[in-house]
This record gives sequence, C-alpha cells and structure tokens, in this order.
Amino acid sequence: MLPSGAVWTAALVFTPLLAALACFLAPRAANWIGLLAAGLTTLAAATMVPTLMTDGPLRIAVGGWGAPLGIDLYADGLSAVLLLMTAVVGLGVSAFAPAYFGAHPQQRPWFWPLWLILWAALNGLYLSADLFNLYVMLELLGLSAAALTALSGGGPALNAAMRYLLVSLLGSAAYLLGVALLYHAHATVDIALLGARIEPGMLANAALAVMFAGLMLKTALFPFHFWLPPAHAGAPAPVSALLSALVIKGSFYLLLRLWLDLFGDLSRLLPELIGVLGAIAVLWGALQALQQQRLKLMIAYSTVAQVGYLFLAFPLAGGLNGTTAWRAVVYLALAHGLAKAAMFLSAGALLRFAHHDRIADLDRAVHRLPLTLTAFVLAGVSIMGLPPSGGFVGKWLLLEAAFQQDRWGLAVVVLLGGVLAAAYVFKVVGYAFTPTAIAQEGGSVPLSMQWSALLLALGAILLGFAAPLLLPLLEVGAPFEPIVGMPS
Amino acid sequence: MQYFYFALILFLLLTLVAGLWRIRRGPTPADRMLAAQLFGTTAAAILLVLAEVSDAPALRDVALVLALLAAITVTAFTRRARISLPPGDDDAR
Amino acid sequence: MAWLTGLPLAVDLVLGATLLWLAWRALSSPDLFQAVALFIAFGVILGLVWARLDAIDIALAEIPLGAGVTGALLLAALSQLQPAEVDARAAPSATEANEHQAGQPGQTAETADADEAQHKPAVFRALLAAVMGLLLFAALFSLGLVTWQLWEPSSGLTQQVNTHLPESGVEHPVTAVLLNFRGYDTLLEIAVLLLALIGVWSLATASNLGDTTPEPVLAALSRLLAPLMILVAAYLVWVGAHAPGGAFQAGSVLGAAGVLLRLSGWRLPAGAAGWPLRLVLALGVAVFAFIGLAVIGLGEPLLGYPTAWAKHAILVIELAATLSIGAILASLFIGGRP
Amino acid sequence: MSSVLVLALTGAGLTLLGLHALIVKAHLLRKILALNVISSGIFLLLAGLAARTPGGEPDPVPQAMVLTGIVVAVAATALALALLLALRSATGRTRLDDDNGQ
Repeated sequence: MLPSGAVWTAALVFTPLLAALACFLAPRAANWIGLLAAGLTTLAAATMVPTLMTDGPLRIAVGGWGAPLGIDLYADGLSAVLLLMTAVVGLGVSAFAPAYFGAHPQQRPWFWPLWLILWAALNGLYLSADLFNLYVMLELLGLSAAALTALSGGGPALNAAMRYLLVSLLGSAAYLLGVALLYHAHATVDIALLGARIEPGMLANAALAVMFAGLMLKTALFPFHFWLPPAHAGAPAPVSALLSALVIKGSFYLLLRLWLDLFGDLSRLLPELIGVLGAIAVLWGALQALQQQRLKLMIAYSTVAQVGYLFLAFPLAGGLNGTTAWRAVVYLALAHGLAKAAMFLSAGALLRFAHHDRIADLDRAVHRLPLTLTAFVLAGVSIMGLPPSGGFVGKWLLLEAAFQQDRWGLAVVVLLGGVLAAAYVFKVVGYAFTPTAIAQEGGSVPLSMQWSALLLALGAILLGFAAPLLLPLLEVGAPFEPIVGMPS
Repeated sequence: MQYFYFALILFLLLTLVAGLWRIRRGPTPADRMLAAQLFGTTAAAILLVLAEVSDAPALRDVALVLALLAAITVTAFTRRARISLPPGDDDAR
Repeated sequence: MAWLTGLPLAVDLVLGATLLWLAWRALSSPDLFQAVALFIAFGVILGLVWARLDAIDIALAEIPLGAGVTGALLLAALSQLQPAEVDARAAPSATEANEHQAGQPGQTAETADADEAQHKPAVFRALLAAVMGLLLFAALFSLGLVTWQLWEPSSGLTQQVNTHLPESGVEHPVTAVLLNFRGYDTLLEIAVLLLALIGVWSLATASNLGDTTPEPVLAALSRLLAPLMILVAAYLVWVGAHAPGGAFQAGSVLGAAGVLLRLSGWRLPAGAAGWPLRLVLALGVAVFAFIGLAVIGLGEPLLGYPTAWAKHAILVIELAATLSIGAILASLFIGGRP
Repeated sequence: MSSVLVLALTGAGLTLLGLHALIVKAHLLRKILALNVISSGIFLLLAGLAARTPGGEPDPVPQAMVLTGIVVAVAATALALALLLALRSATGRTRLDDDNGQ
C-alpha cells in the first residue's frame, strides 16, 4: 500500500524537475510553466503539513528496497518547515521573475530551468535520509546556483560565479570524502542506521572534520565567507534572493542534521569553536555591511552576519534546555529566508527604478517607491529582531537559552548584532528620505515586482505570529531530541 | 602462470612510464605524438593481460574502448598542435 | 622463487607512483598544454587502476569520460585561450600587475593564491607556506591512518545486493545498484549532466572549434571510427544487463563518438539542431522520471518497478539514458548553442 | 589482494596533492585540473576500499557511487571550463580577481 505522503513527497522533487525540462523544451512558455510549477510545488509543500501533524514523521523507501540497500526519504518537522519556507520564497521569487526578466529577455529562458532544478535539489535535500543521495543533491544545488550567479554576465559576476563554483565543488568533494569513510566503516549511508552504528573514534572524527569543513565552506561561515558577498551581490536580483534566502540554508540544514543524528556527541571543543566563529561572523558581517556604499553588497554582508547567528546554537545545545537553541536558530533561518528574499527583491525594484544601487543616491525613494521601501523596512525589522517579527521570535528563544546557561557573552553578541543591523537598515532608510543635490530620474517598476517583495516581507513579520503553529510542527519526529541508543 | 602474467604487466607498465617520459621530454612534436600513440596501445595490452590474470573477460571490452578512444585524444592532440604549439616549449631546434 | 609473490605488489606500487607523479606534473608543469596532456595520461592510468581493482564498470566509464571527453574538453578550452597562455612562465605581465592591485587584507590561507601572495612580505609568505604544508601533511597522515585502520575484510553491502539481485531485473550487480536499488541517484545524476549543459548554454560561449575545415585523413578516420563506436555503445548497453557495461559506459562512448565527429568538422543538420536535439537531450531524465512516477499509479513505491517488468523498464530507461548522455556530452564539447 | 591497499592510499595522496594545487595555483585551468585530481583521489579511496571483500568479488555499491561521481565530475568540469572561457572573453583574465566586487 502507498504511504499517505508518498505522492506529495514525489511531487515536491519531481514537479520542479519536470517543469525544468518543460522550460528547456519550450523556452517561450517558460514564464507560464514556471509559475504553474511554483504554484503546484507550494501546494505540495502545504499538503504535507496536515499529513505530518497527524501521522508523524514519514519514511519512504524509494524503489521499495529500504536502507541500507536502497535510498530512504525522510521528512520530519525540521524538513517540513524548511520545505515550507522554500516554497513561500520560491513562489515570491517566481512571481517577481517574469517582470524582472521582461527587461532582460536573453536571460529569461535560462533562469527558469536553472531555478526549477535548484528548487528540486533543495526539496530533494530536505527530504533525503541517504548521505550519498545528499551528495548528488548538493552537486545539483551547487552547479545550478553557480550557473544562476553567472546569468547576468559581465566580468564581476562571472568572476564571482567562478569562485563560487570552485568553492562549492571543493565543499562537496570534502563532504564526499566523509561519506566514503563512513560507508566503509559502517556499510551504510543511511543517516538513521549510521546514527545507531557510529562510535567515537578516529574515523568518526575524520569524517566529522571533512564533512563539517566542506559544509561550512558552502554555508559561508566566517572565515569561509569570502566568496559570498560578490556572488550574492553580482547576480540578478531574483537570483540573489534565492542564493541568500535558500541555497545557504540547504547546506546549513545538512550540517545541522549531521550534528543532530551523527556527530553531536563526538566533540566538546568543536561546538565552542563553531560558536566563536559564528559570533565573529555576526559582528564582522554587520560591520562590513555598515560600510558598504552599494545596497546589494550591504544586503550580502548582512547575510554573512545572519549566517553567524545560525551557528550560535552549537555551543548552547549541550547545556540546560539546549533544544531551545536549535528551535531558535531554525526559526532565525526561516525568518532570514523570507526577510532576505524580500530585501534583495526590493533592491532589484530599486535598481530598476533608479538604474543604480548607490545607497547615498537613493533620493527620496520613499516617496516615489513607497511599496518597495515598506517591504525593505519590514524585512529590516525582522533582520534586526524587533517584535513582532519572525526574527524577534528566533532571537528571543536564543537569548532565553543563553540566559539559562549564563552564557552572557553570546547574549551580548546577539543583542549587539541586532543594534548593528538596525544601524545599516536605518542608514538606507535615511538616504531614502533625503533628496540628493541633483534630482534623479526614475523608471517605472512593475507592480508585480513591488508586491512580491512586500508580501515576502509581510511574511517575515507574520512569522512572529505563526510561532504557535510552526513550533509544534517543528517538533514532529522530535528532530532535536538525542537519538535513543546512541553512545554518549 | 599467474606470476608470469604479473611480470608481463610490470614490464609493460615500465615501458609505459618510459613512454610518458618521452611525451614529457619531446624533443620534437613527432616524438610526443608517437609516444602518445604507443601509450594507448601499451595500456590496452596491459588491460588484455589483466583480463587473463583476474579472469575477467569484460576487461577486453575496456581494452576495445581504450583502443577506439586513443583515436580521439590523438586527433585532439594533432588539432591542437596545428592550431598553435605553445611558445617556448622545449622544442627549439 | 619467493620474490615472485611480490610482483602484484610491485605492479600496484608502480601504478600508484605513476598516478602520483602524473598528477604532480599535471598540476605543476609550467606549460599548460603539457599539463593537460599529462592529465589525459593520468585518466588512462586511472583506468588501469580501476581494472586492477576489479572495478571494470568504472574502468569502462573512466576511459571514455575521464580521459576521452574531459581531455577533449580541456584541449578545446586550451585552444580557445590564447596561445601565449602559459602559466607562471615569464615575469608578471601587465594584466597580472593590474590583477594584484586590490588584494583584500586579512584574508585567510584558504583564499591566498601563490600569485596573490606576491605583494606580501617574504617572511609572511614562507610562514604561510610552512603552515599550509604542515596542515596538509597532518591531513595526509590522518587520512592514510584512517584508510589503514579501515583495511580489514568487510563485505559491505555485497550480500544484500546478491540476495536481491534476482528481483532487480538484471544479473549484473553494479547495473542493479545503478538502475534499481539506487536508481534515484542515477536519475538525478543524468539531471546533473543536463543541468551542466543548460549552464554552459546560458553562458553562450560560442565555440570556434570545428569551424575549420577538416583534414582528409581526419575525415576518413572519423568516417571509419564513428560507426564502430556507435556499435560498441549499443553492445555496451546490451551487455550491461549481465556483465560490466550499461547506460553510462555506452553513453560515454557515444558522446566520444560525437566529439570525434565534431572534431572532423561534422555538424548537426540545421533542421535537427533546434527542438529535436533538445528532445533527445531531455529524453533520459524524462523517460526515467516518467516510468519512476507511473509505477506509483500501480500501487508501487516511487521508482519501484514490479519484478515482472523490471527487466523491460530498465532496458527502456537505459536506452533513453544512453542517447541523452551521449548527446549531452557531445553538446557540452561543442559549447555554444547550436 | 592486500597489495591493493597501496592504491587506496594513493587516493589519499592524490586528494591532498590536488588540494594543495587548488590553493596555491592561480590559473583557473589549473584549479579545474586540481579539482579533478581531488575527486579522482576520493573515488580511488571509495572504490579501492571496496576491494577488501573477503570473497574476492568487490562491493558493487561503492562502485556504483563512483560511477555516479565520475559523471558528476565531468558535468562540473564542463561548466567550469565554460565559465572560464566566458570570464576570459569578458575580462581577458584567466585568474580570479580578488577585488570583492567593490
């Protein structure tokens, strides 16, 4: 008999994949195919929620073989919330894209298949329980992301895409090395089986080291962030939104999953080290963002800072109420996804309007482009972590965990990061109110571009109110509880 | 018998390495071409002997594919050699 | 005659040492053309190593893919870079000087290029190199130690594969893993190939390769070889059901045939270069996904072919995949959109 | 078959050789070669260890994984080379620019 969730699970991966093929075969209809696929994929993600809430976590044996021989798919609350966030951001970006690429018609036929494959890879990543299958997903994700980065052409974008591709390939190679070691030690690549079989020792440490190094490189944790700002700033606006909001979350999710299910008990030192890197990233990224003259680069450096927050949970997780820290950073990841996508889309709208993204020359953009500026400010509220946004809920939970364990240093970093974020967001808002000496001509910006940014920003705010709904969903399958039977 | 085959493989392998040395040293493009050709042939021979040693007849398929493919690489090499040989390559006669 | 027993070890030692030497030369030889040539030789030796490891399926793919297609791709790229493109040859050129104006302070060893380090103090560079060397040696040591520790008899999943082999629809274990037990990976892997092609086309780097007129010898050679290669590809698909071979090996040979035809100046007829070509390119993923999803309607799990049909399902998938892989590899070589 | 361990260890050596070149060498073609050497080394480790089965018949699962990996590596190489050529025709450079886009 079919497991009840089998159909939507298949739909989450195959709808975007087959739509990508359709876009490749019929480039002229790409807009319509893409929008339809975005709608259907979002529908599949939404259908999953009630199924998971009633039936609990889902495990599907592809081909009916079952691990360790076959590949298993697995979905719990953690996969579900990330799939949902991907769907919402994906829908928003897909709604933004037709108008945006109306002005860049030569890029449009390539954007759609690449983006739909990227979506399929992300969904596949969140649904897979098989380390080698995850490697294939990582490669699918990395190659499509690099190709999308290069889409706008021109020296800086190509340079950034090239560096991104090399970094991404090195990251997945390191990950694969870890998979090879684990397979030969334990004769399986299924995460759950490995979790039961893995033992502390030299081999597990080696696998942990290479896999974490590779994935931290891909997630752009300080000091591996060097490739991120040029790539995220140089890409076309909808692509920047995808890269910052979604792609980074893919490798972070995998990192988190490996830590929770495989490596969590191996090292006491590593979480502290990761926490320190995260704290540096929060402060360094925000300070860099504050100094940028270009809007898109500022938003990209803000991503470096926001990635840092995600790693602050590692040192907290082992202590009192440690699982709160995991909930906190997952919430932050969701909020950052929506808010950062909204910010990059607003930047795209501003760029279309003013033909430049110099922050100092925004010239009364507030009066001339009110919807877009509202979107930017609302997204900024969530990035700063002010109530009632999703970012606020995440930071609140993180502070709660930090206070309970008397980790005042981490609490200060969280708060300071918020203050710095406020500084760079208000810098933009300030210039947007200020007239420049020479009045600037503005072009027209299609409403679909402005509204998709605004709706995503509203989503980031509403995420604050959705906590009573989302936090129980996150608990499905108890992803943060220690696995029973694991040696400690 | 097994060891005879291994001795043969070792001998062919050493020939191969000597050929590689010739590819690297030159001195003329013709030397390189010939060495490259010979390289593919020797590798195919090693595969055929290995097919005997490990009792894996499928290795002969590999030798077949290698023999066919050698044409490609040599073609690509010649093509490149005609477009432009890198200057300062140590073939200054 | 005790020394005779050392012969297999000697063979493996020579193979390993040759691989390391070739890789080292390919990565350090000042002449890029030579580097690429050595890299192609590296691929052939790697093929021998796979044969030595009884990994015949991999050898069958490595030689046409690793040595053939990758080699041809590298050579084609090299011929489009200017002839004077020689790495680290003479003193830094003018463009090089421009590149180095804007080094980022505070960058870590991960980003530091040798060239980039040129404007840093010599002591700092030496220190950086020493630290990196030390780290690499430590990594090599631990990786070697871990490999050593792992080296004790273990059958992995061999028994499981053999137990379920009769249900898989094929008799050859590697094909069964690729097309059935782990078919999901394989489907996505063909998608990776297609994705790379879409990416290459989106960059629109029109290749000027093959636009020159072919030499008569070359034309004759390819007329002779191409049909032979297509025949070998067909044989490899067929043989894959019960012996080493299958869609990837066949597709690689097919792709290599396409590269050869292209090198000899052959072009796709104008009528076939548009959507018919795209259809062939997309066929592999489309057929695989269609069959994999259609079985859900029969009450089977995703990609779970009923045992009675598995043989036919796999054959259809393999044929479509072979065509697509061959077409994609050949198109990757051509580079620019047709 | 224990002499095959030599080949698995060669895989480890290749991986680190490639990593060294990837970091040190500036020319992008060389970096692409280095990445290929890295993946070849990892494949060698993965499939080399598969040859330690007691029965003599190697484990087919890692072999299938390596086949998948080789195809992915070719795809990645093709994309990287196309990017290199595009970068070259846009900027005339064959190295990465370290100016972070500012």
